[in-house]
Amino acid sequence: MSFISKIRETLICLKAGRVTLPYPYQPRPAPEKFRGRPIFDASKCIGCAGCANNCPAREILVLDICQEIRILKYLGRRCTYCGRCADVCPENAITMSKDYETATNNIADIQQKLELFMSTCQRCGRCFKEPSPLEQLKLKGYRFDDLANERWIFKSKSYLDNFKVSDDIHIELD
Amino acid sequence: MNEGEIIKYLRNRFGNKIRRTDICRDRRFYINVDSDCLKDVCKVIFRDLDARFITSIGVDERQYNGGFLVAHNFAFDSWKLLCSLQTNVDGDSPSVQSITDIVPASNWAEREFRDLLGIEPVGHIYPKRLVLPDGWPDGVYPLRKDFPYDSVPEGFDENRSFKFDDAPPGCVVVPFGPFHPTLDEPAHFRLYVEGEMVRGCEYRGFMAHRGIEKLGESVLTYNEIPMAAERICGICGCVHNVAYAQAVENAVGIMPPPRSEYIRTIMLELERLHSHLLWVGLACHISGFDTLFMHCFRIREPVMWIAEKISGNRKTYALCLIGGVRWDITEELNQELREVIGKLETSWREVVKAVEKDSNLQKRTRGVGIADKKLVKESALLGPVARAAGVPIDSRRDHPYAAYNRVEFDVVVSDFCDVWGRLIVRMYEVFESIKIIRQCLQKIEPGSIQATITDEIPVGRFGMSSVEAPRGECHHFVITGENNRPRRWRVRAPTYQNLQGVPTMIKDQQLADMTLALASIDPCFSCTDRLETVDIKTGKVRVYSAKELETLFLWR
Amino acid sequence: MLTPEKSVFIAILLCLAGAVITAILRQRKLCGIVAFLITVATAIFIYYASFDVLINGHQKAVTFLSNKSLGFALRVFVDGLSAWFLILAATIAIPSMFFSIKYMEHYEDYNVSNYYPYILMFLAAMYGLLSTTDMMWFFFIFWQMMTISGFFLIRFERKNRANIKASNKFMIMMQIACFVTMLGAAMISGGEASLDNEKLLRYDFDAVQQHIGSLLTEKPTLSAMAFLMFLIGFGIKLGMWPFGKIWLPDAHPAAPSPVSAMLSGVMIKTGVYGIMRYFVWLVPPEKWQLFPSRYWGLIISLLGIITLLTGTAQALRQEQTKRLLAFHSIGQIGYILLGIGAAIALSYYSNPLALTLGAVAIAGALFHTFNHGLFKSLLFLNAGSILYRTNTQDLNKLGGLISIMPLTAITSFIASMSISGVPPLNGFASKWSIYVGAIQGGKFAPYLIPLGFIAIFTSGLTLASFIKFFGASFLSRKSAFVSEKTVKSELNWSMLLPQFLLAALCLFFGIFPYFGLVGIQSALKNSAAGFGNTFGGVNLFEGGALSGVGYNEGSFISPLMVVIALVLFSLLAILIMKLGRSEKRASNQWLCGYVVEDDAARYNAHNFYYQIKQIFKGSRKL
Amino acid sequence: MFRNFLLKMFPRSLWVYHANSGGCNGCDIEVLNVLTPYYDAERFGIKLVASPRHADVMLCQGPAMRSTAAALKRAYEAMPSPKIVFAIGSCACGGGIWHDLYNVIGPIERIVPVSYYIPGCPPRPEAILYGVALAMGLVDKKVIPTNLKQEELPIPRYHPEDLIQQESMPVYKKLEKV
Amino acid sequence: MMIKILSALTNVVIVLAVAPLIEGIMRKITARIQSRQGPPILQPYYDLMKLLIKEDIESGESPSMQRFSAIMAFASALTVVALLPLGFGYGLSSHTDIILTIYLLTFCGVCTLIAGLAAGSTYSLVGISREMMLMIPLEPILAVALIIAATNSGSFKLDAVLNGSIYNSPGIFPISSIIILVIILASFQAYAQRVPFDISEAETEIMDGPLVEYSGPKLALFKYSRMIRLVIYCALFIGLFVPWGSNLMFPFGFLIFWFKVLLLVLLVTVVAATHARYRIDQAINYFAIMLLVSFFALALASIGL
Repeated sequence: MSFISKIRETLICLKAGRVTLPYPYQPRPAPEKFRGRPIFDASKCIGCAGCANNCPAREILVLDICQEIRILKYLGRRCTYCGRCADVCPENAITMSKDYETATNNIADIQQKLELFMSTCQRCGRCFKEPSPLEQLKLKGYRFDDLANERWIFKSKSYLDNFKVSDDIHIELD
Repeated sequence: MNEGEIIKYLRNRFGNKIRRTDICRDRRFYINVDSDCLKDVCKVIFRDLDARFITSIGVDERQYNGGFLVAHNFAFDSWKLLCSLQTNVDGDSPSVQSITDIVPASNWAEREFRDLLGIEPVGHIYPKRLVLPDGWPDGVYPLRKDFPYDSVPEGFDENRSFKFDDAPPGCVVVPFGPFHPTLDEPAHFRLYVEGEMVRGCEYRGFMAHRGIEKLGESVLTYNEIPMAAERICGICGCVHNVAYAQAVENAVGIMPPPRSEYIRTIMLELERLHSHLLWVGLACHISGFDTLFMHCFRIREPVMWIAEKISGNRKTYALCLIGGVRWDITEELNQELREVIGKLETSWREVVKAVEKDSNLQKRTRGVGIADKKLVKESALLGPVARAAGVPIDSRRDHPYAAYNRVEFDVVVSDFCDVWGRLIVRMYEVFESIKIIRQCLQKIEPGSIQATITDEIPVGRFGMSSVEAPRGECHHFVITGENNRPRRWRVRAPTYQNLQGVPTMIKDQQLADMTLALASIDPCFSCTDRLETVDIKTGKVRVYSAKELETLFLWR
Repeated sequence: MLTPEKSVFIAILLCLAGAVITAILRQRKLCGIVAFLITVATAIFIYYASFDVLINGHQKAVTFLSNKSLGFALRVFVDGLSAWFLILAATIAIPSMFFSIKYMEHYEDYNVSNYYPYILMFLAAMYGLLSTTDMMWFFFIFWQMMTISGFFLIRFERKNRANIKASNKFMIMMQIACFVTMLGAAMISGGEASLDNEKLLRYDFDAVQQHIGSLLTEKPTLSAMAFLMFLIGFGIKLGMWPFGKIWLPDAHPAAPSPVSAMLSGVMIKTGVYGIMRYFVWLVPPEKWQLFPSRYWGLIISLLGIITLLTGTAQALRQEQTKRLLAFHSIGQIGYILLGIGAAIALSYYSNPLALTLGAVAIAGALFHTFNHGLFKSLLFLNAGSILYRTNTQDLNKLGGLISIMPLTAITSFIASMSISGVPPLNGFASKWSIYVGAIQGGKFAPYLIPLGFIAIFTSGLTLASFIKFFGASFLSRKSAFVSEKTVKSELNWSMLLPQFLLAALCLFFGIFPYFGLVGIQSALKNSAAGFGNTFGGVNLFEGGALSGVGYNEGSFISPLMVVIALVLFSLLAILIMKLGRSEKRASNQWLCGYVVEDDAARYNAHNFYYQIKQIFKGSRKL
Repeated sequence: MFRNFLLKMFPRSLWVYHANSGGCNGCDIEVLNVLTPYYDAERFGIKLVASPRHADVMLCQGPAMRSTAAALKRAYEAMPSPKIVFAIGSCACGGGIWHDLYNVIGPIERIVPVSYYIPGCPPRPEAILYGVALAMGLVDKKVIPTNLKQEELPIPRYHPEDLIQQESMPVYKKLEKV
Repeated sequence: MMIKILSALTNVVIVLAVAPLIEGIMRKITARIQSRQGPPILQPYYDLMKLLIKEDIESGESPSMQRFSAIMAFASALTVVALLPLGFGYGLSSHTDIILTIYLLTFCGVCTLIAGLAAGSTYSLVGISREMMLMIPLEPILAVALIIAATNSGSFKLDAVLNGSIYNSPGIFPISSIIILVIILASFQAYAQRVPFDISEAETEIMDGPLVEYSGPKLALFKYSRMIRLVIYCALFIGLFVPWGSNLMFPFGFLIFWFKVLLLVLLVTVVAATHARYRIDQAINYFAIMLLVSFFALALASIGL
């Protein structure tokens, strides 16, 4: 009997009551484990670029503007919030915050730029890479090692020149 | 029969045309055959041994052995076996016998490797462009290893338009999609409508073809791919995530710890819960019943919240890494989850009771989008669509993975064959999922959630994994490779097969039913991640003779 | 002194003379102009005669020729009823002929000497048929004149085999009708008589009228048979069910459009005239009780409803412009028959209210006859214009013509809305009278209520079919066929003018139905003896614009008030629209983004109303 | 005068059209979720409409794809102005994981002008509501770009000859190598 | 006459003011049924006002026809309002009759049809084809109700018909009136163009059907006229079947009338919220049965039952 089931459905409706959350007027914190916007702690970062290496969206960009200064830029705009960067960071310099209210009218607002001071290897003159136990996968083939795939980190400059969206990795040398 | 018997049977029939066979653990086996008898072997496997077609895969192996590899994967559901039938193809002018006249379901898969790898399926019944965008130049194959993943080929023409077939006489074309309120995702259906009756359709989908496989083969590393796999589909992301991880684990023999398997099972079932509730809601929304839509979402919301609490995100759980999971279910979460599913069960039971008897809803769904057993076999339809047609296939039971062999559950089957049947199946599967989660929460073993991987992942191994997504079996095929990334990673989402059955389902249905029939497979076009055109001009399905198939079951 | 009869006779002679002249003349355009001028000239005579009758009352019949032995007499008589139909004929003829001048240019392969002589002869035949009182010989002569000229007009495009077939069908059906009607006349004639010292021959109408009383009492079966013969004969002519379908939908589309307009607007109306004349005006009021009006009313109104329903239901399936219109001619004839039937049925009751309602019904029938002539011929001219511009009658191929011929579209819109009975247009005014007559008449003859209701229901079907006609041809999206083959220009003024004239008349009689009804009132009053005259005795205007039934019992509509309200509220709507000062922007249609303006994606006429067409599938056999 | 008054009503009644140009569905579902009982965007006058003609707001999900770019542009053009475009999710905001793949053009701002970005993968319904509230002026923007700088350590440079002085800033001259 | 015109104008003004409010109430009730907070009750006003400033997109062959149909849809709806008794006064109802009312209501519908045709989009044409198919049985059903009332009251005039005279049948018990009351109630959703009979607009299939191409002020007029039509059908229903109390002194009759409208709207909303949309063939079969039954009722009425 359709009629009875309609009444039943109506009852379900009424029984539930009004459940609407008063969200924008009252804050609604995210749960403990929530993977919101990653926050970079410049004071802890050692510039190992482990995060850049493990970011599926390849949106943590690293550029060495000179031997001592490494710029690490988190664009945010295509972040998948997977939390791998925080996972692999040996120094816990990245934390997945509970901040999700990141809507903006300018996408550049969510980027974070870290200017890191790198110590220099006495022998080759290049930046010193912290040998970190990034993860249990003991495999070769980090992008950093494989010259053909170094692009995420070191292609940055040309990337920046060619790209139409200039705020992607617009590094100011200030 | 078991693997050995099947291989023996095939050897008896084809002798040394069967070049090589590998039997792996986990009830998977690989057969390499001469390319000239591929079709015959397929016929034996598909027709005589009654296997279910899964997908076809093309692999560019030119840098290793100068040729291509073509694989047709089959599943022997009753014997709990997965089989990959492979053949090597010459590298210069790659072509392979098409099996579409024997296995109509391979239509898209073959066109896909034709598009992406340039392996020509000879004798394909409808060799039209499937995956690549309209403006893509001919002769450029993005999945070949020499194609840079981020380049746009010379000759890409944005203004080129797709050549559709002519509409049947007396029919008007109703364009449907890519931006249509029923389709949450881009896909274009060209419906041939007479008055209100849909007489046929041509599908131009794969608009969400983002090239994930290429990404996984050329850019991402083993442990980044799970995040990309998850984004193949936003609803059943965890399924892809788990399926990928399992495929790699299967290829190299990594054993994830039991606790992680339970956690995977729980998350998969949570995902099934939210997906089924979502689907029932959307089906109601499409039929104009917005209240039930709202209430399905209301009931579903706590599932999202608990998933967020467990994994840190409502949908993309980012759950798996190779050899384990990332998020643990603690004791408090365990308790909370029990409460949530307890409440869910009560409120869902009320809804099911009401909806079951709702003749208004039945009027809209009974007899709509008929997919019977024959169609299920021919088009290799999956999941609730198959189960609603009375075909009890369920990878969780047939090809157990994670902790599914340690829990008890029923495969819900209905034989309405129509949208109503699929509604019933999905509504009851919610209870099965709840049952599974309960058992898992009870049985979950303490221990590590991540296996320790000490060795590098070896190169050139094959791995297969079938995972039952809410909408059907999701199949991942992996060949491990160098540079910490797979050489080939092939995803076959359930929608890929189910969508091929849609044209038959909507034929001679009302326009209003078309949306429902389409929705009833729970289409997820991004899941397919590639595209094609289908057109069904005749709806009658006859099995056996290839000739008859060509004329009757016109997979144009 | 030019009596009405004489002037009608002159008009007939003029037409025949014109036929001869146009047959001699060779130039296409000159022929057209001559034919048009002659039509105007005849129309002046006709108008003179008709208005003379309507205003001053009818005079005596005039006999021009007589041969007693054969019963052969050309006795012309114009009374109110004839006058009303003559006005209709002349009013339709003028625009049709004017339209022809330009329209005939596109028949390059055909000679107009096969056209203008016949159409003038056709006109003469109709004038004659509407004014002769001879039920046998001159009826026969005029009928044959009309049939033969009609035959040649229908087969004008003789290269098309279908047209020849259609004309043959027309010929055969008309001959049967002629024979049947004459048989009826033979059965009913009761011998010679005299009227006002004038000897009347045996088959003269007035003579029959004098004898009808005795015939009805003495030989009821024979007289019933005779009336049945009339019904069948004229029924064939006016396309009544079950005869209409046989010839009408083929003949109308086959003929050139102005002829279709004349065929549908005037020629089939001679059938209406015949039915009215023989069923309502033949039996004198004092003998009316002898006439089984109860049964004839039932039969005619039932036949009317069946005609209405079957015609309209089949029209719904049509995809050819003129064929669709032709089926609607059948349908609309149903309304007229319903009005006549209701009037006859109600005339049985001696109650003054019944009589009044009968008068309303027959006034509605007469008014609808006139209005149908206006809008249907306008629609045929529209169809002709489309044909002229695009060379097709196929609605599936058409679309978006409004941007090519906006003015034609306006007239076509008015005509389509008018035939669907949308207020405030003339179709509504006349249908309203028929509904009121029928439904209110249900107090006396209860079966009339459901019949009236079916008529309302059918007007929905009519609307559906004209939404399709107008929408698929003028609105919708421009088809590839139209944009390829069509010159982007409006029609010549000489083709537009007649359409606008007719459209203006549609609007005028819609907003001021008063003028039409005044004409009908005096037509009824001034008609010669017969029950129709009795209807004329009822005041249709007592208490209000249209209330014939007393203010408290009847109805009252004021189309003018509706128009004023519509205009007023439209102004309000425009004001609201202007309030936000929103900008306008032209854009392409939204087809879900992927395809753009695909011709295959044009929802054409074939696809409209699929479900309803399924329901009315069976109507094809009716 | 009236127009100004009516313009004030505009944010109170936003009809949204939702266009997925090739995303994974996740954001779609969350957008639908925003309309459901717990979040109920309708209390802000937000209504999901079926045709872009009726829409004030286009909610874009998914990256700009080569296969749908034209359609997306058409959808945008089909909307009557004033119109707002929301880019929802990582794919729409930045192109997602596949931002540089052969079939992906990138963020949708390359196709249509975007007014508001709601990052997240997928964003929580609350985040979408927040974005909507931001567009309506109910809340303030919370994010600003951060530039952090480690303090420069006084370690002597090993190859001072490679350094060139540029406006008081030391720059490594082999920069083009990187 | 002056008073009649004044009261008609007052009716028009009241309906113009109240129609969006009723829509707002409907949306609120729907939201409540769906466990939501729902939009503010004044939301439809905001919607309409917003639409007025939106760009007016003109697609298709004939923008002028589109504008004409929008204006006429609004004007014809208001014309009907001016002719109806709406609680505040009888308006011009003594100057019109049921046939004119039915046809004017049809004309309102026709304007939507013309709008859909003028837009020329495939979806709008599917939509108008559906809407027309629904109108074919619907208008006659309403006509039957009015005709039964007319036969019972002996007059076609609207003020006489909308006075509860439908129950004044010459027989002992007004069987036909009760039948038609049930039928009209069972098809009221279709008059209100709400689920399950909003097939012509089916958002998820053909994207609002006839209005798919409309934007800006034209859409506002269509939406407004749709709201007004709901009030019209409510008023017709109330006038035909539950007229009691509306004749009372000024504030009472007025309030009682709108109270009844609210009750009817509540019913419509609840039914709309708990049903799935029917398919066009199901709806047509449904209304074909309704039409046959109402024809039977009419036949009963014509013999005085």
